[in-house]
Amino acid sequence: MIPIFDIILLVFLVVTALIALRVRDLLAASMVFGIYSFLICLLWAQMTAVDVAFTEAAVGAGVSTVIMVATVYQTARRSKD
Amino acid sequence: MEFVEQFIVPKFNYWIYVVLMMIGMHAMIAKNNFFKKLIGMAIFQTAIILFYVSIGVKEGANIPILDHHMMPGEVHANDPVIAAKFTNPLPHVLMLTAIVVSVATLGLALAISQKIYREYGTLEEDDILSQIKLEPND
Amino acid sequence: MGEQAPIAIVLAPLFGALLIAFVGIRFKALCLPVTLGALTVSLAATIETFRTVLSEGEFIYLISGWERLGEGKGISIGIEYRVDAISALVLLVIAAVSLLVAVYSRTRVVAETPDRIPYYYMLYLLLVAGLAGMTITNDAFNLFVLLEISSLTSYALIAVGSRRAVLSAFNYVIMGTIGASFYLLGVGYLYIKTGVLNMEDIHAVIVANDLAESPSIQVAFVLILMAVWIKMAFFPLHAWLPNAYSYSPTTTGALMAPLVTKVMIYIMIRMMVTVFGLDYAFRATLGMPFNWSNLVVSLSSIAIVAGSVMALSRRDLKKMLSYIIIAEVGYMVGGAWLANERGMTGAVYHIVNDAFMTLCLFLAVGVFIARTGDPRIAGMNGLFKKMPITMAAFTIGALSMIGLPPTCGFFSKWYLVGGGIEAGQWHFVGALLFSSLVNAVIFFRIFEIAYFPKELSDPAPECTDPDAAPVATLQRTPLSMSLPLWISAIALIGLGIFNHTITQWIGSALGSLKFFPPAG
Amino acid sequence: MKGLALFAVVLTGALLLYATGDFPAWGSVHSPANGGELSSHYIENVRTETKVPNIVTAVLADYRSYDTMFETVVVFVAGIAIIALLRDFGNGSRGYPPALANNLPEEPDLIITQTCNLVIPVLQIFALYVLAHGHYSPGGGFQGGVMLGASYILIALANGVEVAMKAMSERKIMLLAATGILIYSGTGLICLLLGENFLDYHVLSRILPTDPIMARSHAILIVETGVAVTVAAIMFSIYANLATRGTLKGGL
Repeated sequence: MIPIFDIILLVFLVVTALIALRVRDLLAASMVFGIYSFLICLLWAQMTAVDVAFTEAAVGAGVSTVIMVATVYQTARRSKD
Repeated sequence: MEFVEQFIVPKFNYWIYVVLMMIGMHAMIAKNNFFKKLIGMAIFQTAIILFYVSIGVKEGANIPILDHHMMPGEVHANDPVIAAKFTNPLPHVLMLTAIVVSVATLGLALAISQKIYREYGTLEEDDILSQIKLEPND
Repeated sequence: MGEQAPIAIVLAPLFGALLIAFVGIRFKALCLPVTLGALTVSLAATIETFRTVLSEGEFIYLISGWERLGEGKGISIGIEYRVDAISALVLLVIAAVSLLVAVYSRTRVVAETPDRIPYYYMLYLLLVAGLAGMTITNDAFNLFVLLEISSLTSYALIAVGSRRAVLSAFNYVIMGTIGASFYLLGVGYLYIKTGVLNMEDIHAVIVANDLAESPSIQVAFVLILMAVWIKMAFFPLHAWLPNAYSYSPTTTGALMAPLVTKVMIYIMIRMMVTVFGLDYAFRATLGMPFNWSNLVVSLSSIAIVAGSVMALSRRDLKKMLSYIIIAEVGYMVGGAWLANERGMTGAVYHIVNDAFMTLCLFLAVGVFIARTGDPRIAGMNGLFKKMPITMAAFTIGALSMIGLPPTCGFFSKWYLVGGGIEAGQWHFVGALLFSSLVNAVIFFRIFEIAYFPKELSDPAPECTDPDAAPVATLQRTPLSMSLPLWISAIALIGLGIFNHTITQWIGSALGSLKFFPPAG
Repeated sequence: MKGLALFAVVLTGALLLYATGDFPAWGSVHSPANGGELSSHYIENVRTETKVPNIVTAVLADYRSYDTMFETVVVFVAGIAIIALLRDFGNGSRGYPPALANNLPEEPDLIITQTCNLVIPVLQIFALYVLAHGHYSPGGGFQGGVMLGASYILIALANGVEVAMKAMSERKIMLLAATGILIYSGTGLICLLLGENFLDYHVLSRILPTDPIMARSHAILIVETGVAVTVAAIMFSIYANLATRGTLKGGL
């Protein structure tokens, strides 16, 4: 049986993924993607995958988001879709 | 309801991973903005990592790090290590690699999209395609 | 040191890349010598490995030295290399082609990417390391890591090119990532049912636990097939290839066109033979009323016809060659799925031949463009008079592509057609002959232009990229370009003359396999 | 195009869900992957074979060390690829289309600068701890390396890329990145020169003053250090190039 905490996290994951792809402001999309990464990192800590969670926190939520924001700053912020 | 209890609840992780993967893959193929495609790519890759980590979960198991007292030369050095008490470490190892690969791909793809922006002045696929149509090619 | 040769194949390019990072960035003139040295060491190690395989048969190299567990064959807890005659042959192709292209690159890299020479050669060497590593590894997950190395390097090698190349590189990133992720997912589906990652162990568990009918394994099979098909540009998943190869720098095209698709075909054969087993590959279906063999051979026939037709209407030389590659991919995929030994032999033999044929043609086209500055077929007007020697090499490559004896293209096509007849797949045989005909039309059209110059009606196009530094056309072909071209042209004839020996090597690796003709 | 994409995606999803029904139950101890010989072997024998309590570290850097070496190479490839693509050796701003970064304030913000100056030393010490303590707790070369790289990224974010480049110049980035992989593959090469297979650490006991099993444990630390060096240098390089469109001047 999957703990209820997991289920809540998984639902939130889908919601943040959809938001990251829906918003037209790419800076906001990058930030929502950062939230997505932190949620998934939490989920992995909950699934006892501590090393993966640590790496995801450092790489996915940290560096990935930063380089995404850097790219938004060097390109256009608005998106058509 | 019976279907939900039998097929979805016990494998909720697997269902969500498929949903996330489909969201990501659809964005990769159908989104018009290159940056959105890359966000889709990142979601797609994390979905696969979610799948692998879900494989390794054992109910009631602890994190895959042995107690310090169980190491050779310590108090409980002769206690047997029971595999069922620790989460399967192998998917974690594989996924550490996959996370690093995905950030490397993301970085390279962002660099390529910056170069596209430098060349074409936009990241919208339809705008770029209409620019290309005006150029002579084969 | 003989038994350490397999690891040296991959390590030599890796250390070469590191050496460039240490000294090449400061002393740019050292980049090419280091590259050549590393690739020569790699070639020597490959030859040594090949000799070992010929004398002792297939063998395993344990990295980290972790012995297999348990009695009998046991399971592997580390990562292994496994070399048999086929993988040794493919390794030999990789080492030889990459060395030739490195020689060829001497003037081209300086002319096309003058400020990025060290980075270019580092990526080049790491691409070779990735391809060789993929070919030699026996671990399903390790293959993914090396696949990503070869993918990332090839994205970058394409994107350093012109304005259009960047865009095609982005499309390649998207397609390539979907492909690699599908592969990873397929390995995950295998792992969840078998619990092992070593290719031979996966096969052993599938057989021992009778998992052939399991939906997970079937889905894994589909996913891995889709992954390799995307990576090898099998029609209709080919969209990334033509632009990527034709707009990229000359050296990139000349390295990637012969190697990347061919190595992926080898990986597909490896998956069929080692991981799933041939009876599985030819028979299994997802409960549909057809078997895999018939389905894939039909797809290949469509791929061959489609690739040839698309090649026919191209006016750009490199693009035309790219579409011919797509048709050739159909040859090899179809041959491997004919479900008989002759077809499989033909497919493996054609991997070797096609690598050298594409190499020869791409090198020749590179010389033409370097001399005339015109990438169109029309630009070859009267070239026989201007550069007869290069044109002769191009002719050999073209004849091999058409499939005329004594060039090697004839012999591998012979095996493929024979396998098609044996399997009763007449549409495949028809597609092969149709494609040969189309190739003949394409190339004889080129010969006509090159032999009998006529007045050009449309002038040469303007340089499409205003930012790119205009690449000066060469007055004469340097030796560094003509020598690799000639070696590859001679190799085409040599591979044809020694066809019996080569098919015997392939047969020695395939001999132990059982081919199941598809039922129904 | 959109309809085709949706069709392909739904088809893939249906295929994947079709197989889900066949999976062992979530969290099962006896599934092939969890109860199989391979994973049990790692858990049960790791303390006698490598003396490393963190099983993930042991499998990552010893049993599957070859994977990890190439994983580091992947990072290296990404770093040099981004330099090869973006690095602008001439005058970068010529003809660059308008971007958000063009109208940033010139002066760095005082509060941000001071906070970063306080945080960065702590972050770097913690990164080294994560690296060195990877045997006993979650962490290791990648995590430590990323955090070390992140500390430089933080300097660049707060004070501009030029300030960070003083500590980590472009030349140094390449040297460090290559050195990291050289540490890793060199360790393997030493094993090879001592007469064993590539990356077979136990033979290092001949040159390290320990027994063969402890030699594995030490070698894991050595290769993890190599990983950390490469990852730290490349992560900073990726950021520096992406944030300045390859000019390595200014930044966010």
